[in-house]
Amino acid sequence: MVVFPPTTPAELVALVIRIITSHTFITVVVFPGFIHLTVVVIFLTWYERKLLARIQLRIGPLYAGGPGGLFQPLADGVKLIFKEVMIPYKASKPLFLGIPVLLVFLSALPFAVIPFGQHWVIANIDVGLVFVFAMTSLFPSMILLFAWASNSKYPFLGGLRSLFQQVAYEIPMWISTLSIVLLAGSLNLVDIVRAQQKIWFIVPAFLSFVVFFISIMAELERLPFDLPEAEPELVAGWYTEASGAIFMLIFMGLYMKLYLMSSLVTVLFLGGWWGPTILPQPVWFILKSLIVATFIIIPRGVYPRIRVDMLIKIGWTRLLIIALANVFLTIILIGTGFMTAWGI
Amino acid sequence: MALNPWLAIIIWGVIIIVMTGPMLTLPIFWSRRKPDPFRDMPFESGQVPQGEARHRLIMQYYPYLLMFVVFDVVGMFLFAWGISFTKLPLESSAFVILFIVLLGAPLGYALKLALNKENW
Amino acid sequence: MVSLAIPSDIAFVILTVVTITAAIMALHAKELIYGAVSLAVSFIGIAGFFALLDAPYLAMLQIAIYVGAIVVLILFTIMLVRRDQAPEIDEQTNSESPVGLWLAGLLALAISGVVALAGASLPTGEPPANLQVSDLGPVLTSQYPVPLIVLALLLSASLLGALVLAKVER
Amino acid sequence: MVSLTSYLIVSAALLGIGVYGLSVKRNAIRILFAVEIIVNAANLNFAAFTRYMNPPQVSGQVIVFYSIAAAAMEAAVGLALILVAFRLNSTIDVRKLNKLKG
Repeated sequence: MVVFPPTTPAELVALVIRIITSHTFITVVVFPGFIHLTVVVIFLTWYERKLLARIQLRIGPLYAGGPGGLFQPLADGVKLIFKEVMIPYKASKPLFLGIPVLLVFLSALPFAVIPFGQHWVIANIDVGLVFVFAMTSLFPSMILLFAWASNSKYPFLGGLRSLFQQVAYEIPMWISTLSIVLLAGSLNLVDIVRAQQKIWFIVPAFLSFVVFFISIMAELERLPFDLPEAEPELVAGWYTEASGAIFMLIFMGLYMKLYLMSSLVTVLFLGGWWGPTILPQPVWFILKSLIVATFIIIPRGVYPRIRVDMLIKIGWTRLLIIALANVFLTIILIGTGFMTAWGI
Repeated sequence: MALNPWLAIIIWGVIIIVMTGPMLTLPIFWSRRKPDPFRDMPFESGQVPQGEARHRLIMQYYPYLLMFVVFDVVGMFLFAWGISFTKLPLESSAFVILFIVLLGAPLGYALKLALNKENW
Repeated sequence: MVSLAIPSDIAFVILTVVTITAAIMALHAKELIYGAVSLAVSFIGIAGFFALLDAPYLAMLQIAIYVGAIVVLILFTIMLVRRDQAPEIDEQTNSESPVGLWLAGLLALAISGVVALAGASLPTGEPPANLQVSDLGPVLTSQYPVPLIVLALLLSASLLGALVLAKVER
Repeated sequence: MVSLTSYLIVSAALLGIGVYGLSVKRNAIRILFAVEIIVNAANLNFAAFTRYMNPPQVSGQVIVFYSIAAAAMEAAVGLALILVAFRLNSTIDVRKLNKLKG
């Protein structure tokens, strides 16, 4: 029997056991919460290094750092934590120190609504998709503020580029998911995955998948859209002045956002946790997300980057129009009863 | 046990802050802080920075920012309609479709204005 | 059994403190940028109130539109109108007229008084919530379709108006 | 249990802060902040009243939708006006924007 507040040691132990074995505690702390997220982020940094080394035949990363280079991320972490936190002259201290933590916070918080399995979700809320979009829509202002706070020229230029780029691709991203919402009739991510039991939404909404994928490439500032951190022009873009722990937090935030976006693709288009039952549901989900992440990483080894005005022009004139046209297409498909044949 | 999902989100948020906060505060605590004008200089490849850092703004992309605000609103309205699209009769969606179509013309004109570089 | 229902009173008190402090800070912060950041915090507080009032979609709308779009626009404009190195001389208030403070205080007091007086006739108990996010669509399309069209006109007019205003005259 | 009255009082306080900013501040952007705070106070009232109706309804939420959209447009046009004023007069102090004064 669990009593609150506990009076005897036995009751305290019972209470602690009750809390630790509760569904909320397990989902928040172990899976899909903190421990899972940390492991995946560390894995992704290792994975990206290895993958790019294979693509570009870089010799170093193939050998450095213990068995398979697995110790390299740990060594990086230790190095960055023990480095000095440098704050540039005349920088705005509260913003410069606060925003890296907020970046991690904002990219980790939406994982609360991502369903990794039928019951493996922290919070099953009705507005899940809009929650994710509301959180990711805060990134441009964070980046602009961080760039402004560092009081340096390169970060400021990079921050402005980043602002315009993310702003240009956010709208196509939202509008392209509208056809998914039309098909599933819900904003709840669990319901959206459930609706894909018979057929993945990538089939009826292929056009919106293309738009969404291109948009998240731009949102994540991945090549060929990595203008905000174009190394030859802007040193390291908006986080040029970030050093030590600040850099580590920003890095973590960016990789978390990469994982967030790939799991969002999995939820919306690739059928989430559905798969043959030989493997448990979360395994399918993580597998699909990592494959999507691979496809987001690969262009970094292959493509050059494009010019900033071209980039913004593509976002507004091509992607937005395609996304809007796709909404009409979906309306026609649903209106003519084409979808009911597929059991959606 | 049915826990309010919003409470779960708050717990998750607190956990994130509790776990990531020390990653920043501890290094600040143990790192050496002696004011050093050369080390704290903004990075400009070794050059001494000149002038104000925060004032090169590109006006060229301002129209896109305005378009973003407008289409943010449009997107949110469309989502509110999209959830119940399949439960509504098709006729009642006519107004929403008219809403999208009506916004096509200003979008085109705004793009024309924005793409003409002489305007900015 | 441990009661884990959301303690909405605590949330309400925290949100009130955050929202009102941030709103005051938005008007009083020395740097305009910090003012804009506090304004954003105040908006997030209002979003929290919406979430407490069983309007989660509204809360998300508030964050996405106000904090995600309007605050970005405000920040960008602040950075555009900053003078090079000059201190912000525009930051003084109308020192000769503390009337504003009295006026505002009086207004808030008057409204609070009216609310307190009318308190008896206001609904007291919280009726059980059965609102769904999917209820919004029917109301939007069947009850308020004409405002939707007017909104489209408003959006287009203000987009074009702002663009034509902001572009350089030649 | 939070009562309707407490929401109304918070909203009144926000309105007071907004009116104070509107009447005292001279920087055009601060005045815009004050207007936004007032709009938010009104939105809070709508959401509170519609929640405490018996039975609760969503029509008040829809009105807040429109209100937020109108506030967004007001901010966009207002900021464009501030930009133009800054370009013409190189100040955004509303006291000094007095060219129309005879």
